[in-house]
Amino acid sequence: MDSLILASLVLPVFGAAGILLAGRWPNLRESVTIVTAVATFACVVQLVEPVLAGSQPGVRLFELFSGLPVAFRVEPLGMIFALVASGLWIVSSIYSIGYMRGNGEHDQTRFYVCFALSIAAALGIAFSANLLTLFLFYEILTLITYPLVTHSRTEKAKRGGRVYLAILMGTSMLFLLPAIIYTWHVAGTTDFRVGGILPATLTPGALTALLALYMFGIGKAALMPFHRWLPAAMVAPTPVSALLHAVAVVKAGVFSVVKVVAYVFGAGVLAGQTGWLIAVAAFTILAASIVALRADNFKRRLAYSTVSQLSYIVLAAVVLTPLSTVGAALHIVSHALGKITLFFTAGAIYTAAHQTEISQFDGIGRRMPWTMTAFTIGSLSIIGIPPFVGFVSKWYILSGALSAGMLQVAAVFLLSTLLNAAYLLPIVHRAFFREPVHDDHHGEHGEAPPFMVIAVCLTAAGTLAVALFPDVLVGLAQRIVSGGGV
Amino acid sequence: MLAHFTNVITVFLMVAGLFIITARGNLIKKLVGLSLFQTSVYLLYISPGKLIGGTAPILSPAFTVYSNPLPHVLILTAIVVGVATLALGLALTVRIREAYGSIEEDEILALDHSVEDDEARESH
Amino acid sequence: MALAQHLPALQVILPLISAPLAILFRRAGPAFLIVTAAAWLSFAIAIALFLQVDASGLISYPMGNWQPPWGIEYRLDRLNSFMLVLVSGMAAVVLPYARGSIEREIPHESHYMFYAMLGLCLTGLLGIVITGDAFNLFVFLEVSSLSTYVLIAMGRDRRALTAAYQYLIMGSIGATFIVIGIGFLYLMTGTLNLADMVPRVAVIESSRPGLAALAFISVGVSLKVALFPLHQWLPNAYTYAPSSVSAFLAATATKVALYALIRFYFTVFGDSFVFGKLPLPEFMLILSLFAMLFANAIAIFQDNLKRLFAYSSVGQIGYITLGLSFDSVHGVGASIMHLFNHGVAKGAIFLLIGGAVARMTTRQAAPPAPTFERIAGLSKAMPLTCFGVVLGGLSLIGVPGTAGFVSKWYLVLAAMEKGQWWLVGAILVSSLLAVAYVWRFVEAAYFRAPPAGRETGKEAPFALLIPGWLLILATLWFGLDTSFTAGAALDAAQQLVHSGN
Amino acid sequence: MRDDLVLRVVGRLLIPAILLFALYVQFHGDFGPGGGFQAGVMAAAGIVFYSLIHGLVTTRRIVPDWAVETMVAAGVLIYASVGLAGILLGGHYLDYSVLSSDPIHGQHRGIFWVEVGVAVTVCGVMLKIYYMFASRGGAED
Repeated sequence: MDSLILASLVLPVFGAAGILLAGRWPNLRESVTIVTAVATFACVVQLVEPVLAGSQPGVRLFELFSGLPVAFRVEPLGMIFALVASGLWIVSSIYSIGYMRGNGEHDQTRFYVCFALSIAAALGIAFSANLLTLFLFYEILTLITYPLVTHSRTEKAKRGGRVYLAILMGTSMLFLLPAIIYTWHVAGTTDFRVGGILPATLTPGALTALLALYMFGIGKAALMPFHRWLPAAMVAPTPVSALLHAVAVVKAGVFSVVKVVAYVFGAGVLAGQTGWLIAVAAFTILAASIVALRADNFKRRLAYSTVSQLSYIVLAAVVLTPLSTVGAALHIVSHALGKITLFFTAGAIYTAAHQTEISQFDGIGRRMPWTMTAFTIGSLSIIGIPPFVGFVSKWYILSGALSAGMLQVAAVFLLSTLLNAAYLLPIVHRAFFREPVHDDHHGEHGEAPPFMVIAVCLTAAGTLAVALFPDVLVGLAQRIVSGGGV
Repeated sequence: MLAHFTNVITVFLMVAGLFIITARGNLIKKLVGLSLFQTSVYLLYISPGKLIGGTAPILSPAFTVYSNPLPHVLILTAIVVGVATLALGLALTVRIREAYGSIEEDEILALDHSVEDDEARESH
Repeated sequence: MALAQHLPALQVILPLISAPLAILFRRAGPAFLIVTAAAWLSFAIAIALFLQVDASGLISYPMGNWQPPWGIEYRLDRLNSFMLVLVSGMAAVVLPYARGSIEREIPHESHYMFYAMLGLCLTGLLGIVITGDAFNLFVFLEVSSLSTYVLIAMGRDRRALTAAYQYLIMGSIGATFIVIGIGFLYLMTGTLNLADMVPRVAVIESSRPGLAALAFISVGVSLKVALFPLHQWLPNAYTYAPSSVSAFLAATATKVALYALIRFYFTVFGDSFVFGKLPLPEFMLILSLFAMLFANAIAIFQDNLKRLFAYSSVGQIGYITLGLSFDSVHGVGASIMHLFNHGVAKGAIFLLIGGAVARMTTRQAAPPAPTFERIAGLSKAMPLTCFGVVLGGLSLIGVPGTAGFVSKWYLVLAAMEKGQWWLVGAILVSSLLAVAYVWRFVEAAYFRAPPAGRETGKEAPFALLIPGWLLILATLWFGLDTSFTAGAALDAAQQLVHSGN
Repeated sequence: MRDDLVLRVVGRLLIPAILLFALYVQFHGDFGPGGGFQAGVMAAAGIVFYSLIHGLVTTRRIVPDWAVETMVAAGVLIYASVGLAGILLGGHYLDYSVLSSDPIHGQHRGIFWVEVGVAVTVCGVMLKIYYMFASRGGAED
């Protein structure tokens, strides 16, 4: 069991080394990527069964500070995150091949290396057994994705990279690190434990301050006003935006939020303390949706949509009912599947038609039927329409909010669902029901490269499949609240 | 009385030395100041070691009062260090003179600044 | 074995002998071999001594069999055995590097002198650390300083001469202040043995000469430490010295001076007096904050990389003195750790930059200053060098997984123990300043196009790359396995801090 | 350099005396004021005097640069080896008592050699400094 945990962390690193060595032969290099991705996923999957059964395999490495080791422990929430990250890595590797070759990108070896290492870091976050380990991989993830964000090396990429790094590093250093050290100082441990680790002696004021440090310190969760890095990161190649800025990085953020709320504070300590946080998250949901509504750049709209959706998870986590926690965990999956589909579409359109603005998408659905159908399915899932997975997670979150009697939260969810529809469905309408504009610049184009289409269809199918067979995920999510045998 | 007298001298030398180092732009004069400053320390050590009426610390039944030899030994070392510092400082001054054609601090700084300006211009 | 008991003496004597031997041979090759062998041996000895102290505690070695407190005593505890490893280890890494790097920086006929001076400098630094005698400390300080002035003056740029001169004046004033302070202590206590002084100083420390001694020593050592605002000599010295000298000094010289500061404050005067009864902690805290914030901010705006990282050193020294001013086990431990961690990281950065400069140097002209213009787009030509500098920079920032993080963690923890949240903020803000200057390098090396006319496509010579990377790997290693650094530093702090908080 | 008869004659007379006195100071160091430090300076002064009369070039032929540097190094080495001899003979570093079967005699022997080392080094350093400055700025003729 220990070896499986370590293997899933180390495999991507070895994969990265292999990619580096195979850099001169693109076909070999991409094979290495995919083989590594599949092998990593296989390792992760094998951990599911024991975790479902209630055990939490763990492994301790070296002690960084006395009594404070770098350690891993697989608990249900981390299991879900790891499954999502490593599973979607396979798909997005396939997609990357199409995208990178289709656009003739430079420095592809570096791209694949950093990609593999990012996954390793994400898995490290997923399996971390204490705050220190989480912080370690959190920072590594920030740094290792920086070369990906700035892949194009243009002035624009440099500026985007600056914002990306300034906000992520700034928040994590100024807020998250002192929060962790303070936790260690008052609690004497940073382990994640069900029910929290903070001593009861902490004053409400200190508790609120600490919660604020954590919530804003985890900049990857993109709570306003620290969300600007996410749109800035959109200068990256689309596979990066898709996997990292819809799945791995942002989910690492909200995952950390959920973990901190559930395992550092614990529902009991926080009860009645989270009103302001609910307000901030609700504001983020609505404000980001409205910004998304006004964005014409496709990736920018998706980015703001992501900001909004991330706050769903934060909001669900701080509602502090068992149902909403399950919902938060499930929403990590459902948003990942939905949003990666949308981003894949963006990349496919960019590769095939070289279009980036939504106003240019008139009639594009007729030329790229597969892609745009997938887009429609993804949109419906994000909006939360059955039978797609978005519906399942929203259902849990709503029931949780209602069971806690938080009507205003429920109202925010409903309102934002309408906003989701308002910024996603017009694109569908534009793509399928408007006459294509013929311009001489780009000429005729057809579907995107096959690798990309396959990937898009896979994730779109995923939104349906997970909704129809949710047992494993729901089982894992329910393990979170039922205690998972700690 | 004697102790007071030497203390006054010590402090005077110390302050004078430091003043010269800071107030003079000529590199040689700065070294002179540094030497003065160091000399004051020799006095500081030596004068308390001297006992009036004391003799050299060579054991002999005829004498009971000896001066403390240790400060002398220490200061001998300090003098060596001072000489080495001075020699090195002078050697540096000679080479600065060869490289810059001046031993005035402000002129050297001006030369350096013009070089830095050139470098900046070159690179833009 | 009988030799084992003489290790403290050999620690200093081997480099001391190597220097004149290097001069006797008057040729670069043998001089290099002799001094390098001495440095490696002394590194081995340092490790042996560290383990010995670890196992059995204090070691005392009477020089010439004159028993302390009458004779000179070499005295090893946790703190200085740890420092010995740093100093001799850096020498062991820098020397092989120097062979490749001074080729282009120093005329061939002075190479043997360079090695001799480096050996002498090492002798002085090791001597300061190991000796238990106040005056002996001064003598070793001057041995290391004088050889340092010569080493700096060997830089090819003529500004190296003025930098060396400036350092000579400031350094001599500092050393003289120290010797005045030691003189007062000697006059008041009648002893020069540091350990013997402790109980006697306790009696007189509140008297006027006692306070004067403390003041003189504080100012003098602060000059050598380059504590803000007494740091003026440092940027020039580091910028214009030969690369290997910059690296060695950055890693060891100021660190050894800091060791002397710790020794005087915590051992001789005692922290409960220095930090408990005098307003010194406030004073030190303010200066440290100025160093951390101002010097780091100045660093951001430097055009020359070596100067940038020199200012960064001034800022990082601020961290160390800040930790001392806390006067708690975690604070002082963080300082001692940071001495080591910063020394290794900064040494690595200077070595790697030196490698890049060497590659850009032609045999005829003086080495070009590593300005941002010149290193633009360097990552294409020298990926390993650039990546190494970035990793070293991450340690300066204090990113987890690097050694810098460990010391920052303890420093923040110490600030929290004091309940000083604004200090926590200041520490973290200053590490963000470090992000800014490290990222200036990243953007220049990775984003900008190489300047026209620079030859591209060649990594720095391996002989220069390997020592730098060795230290980078050490930085990463000590970022994950802290049993050596944190263990020794906290132990030492435990021995030093008495004030019971 | 002008050839000055008076100077040359006085020099011929004085220089041997200076060097001899240096040796006296050196070896009498145990019993009275004196020792290696003073002896070294005196010996160097004698050579400097010679060069003032006969010119730097001639002096450098008699006492070349490499010899000066060797003196500097050799003196330190002598000192260090006395110390090491202490270790090899079973004492501590710089422990003179073990240098001979009789501790007092050993002390004598140790001090003697250390003083020799000091004298050689000091003489070397003095000459080195002198050469360094005298040969600069076209003074060489």
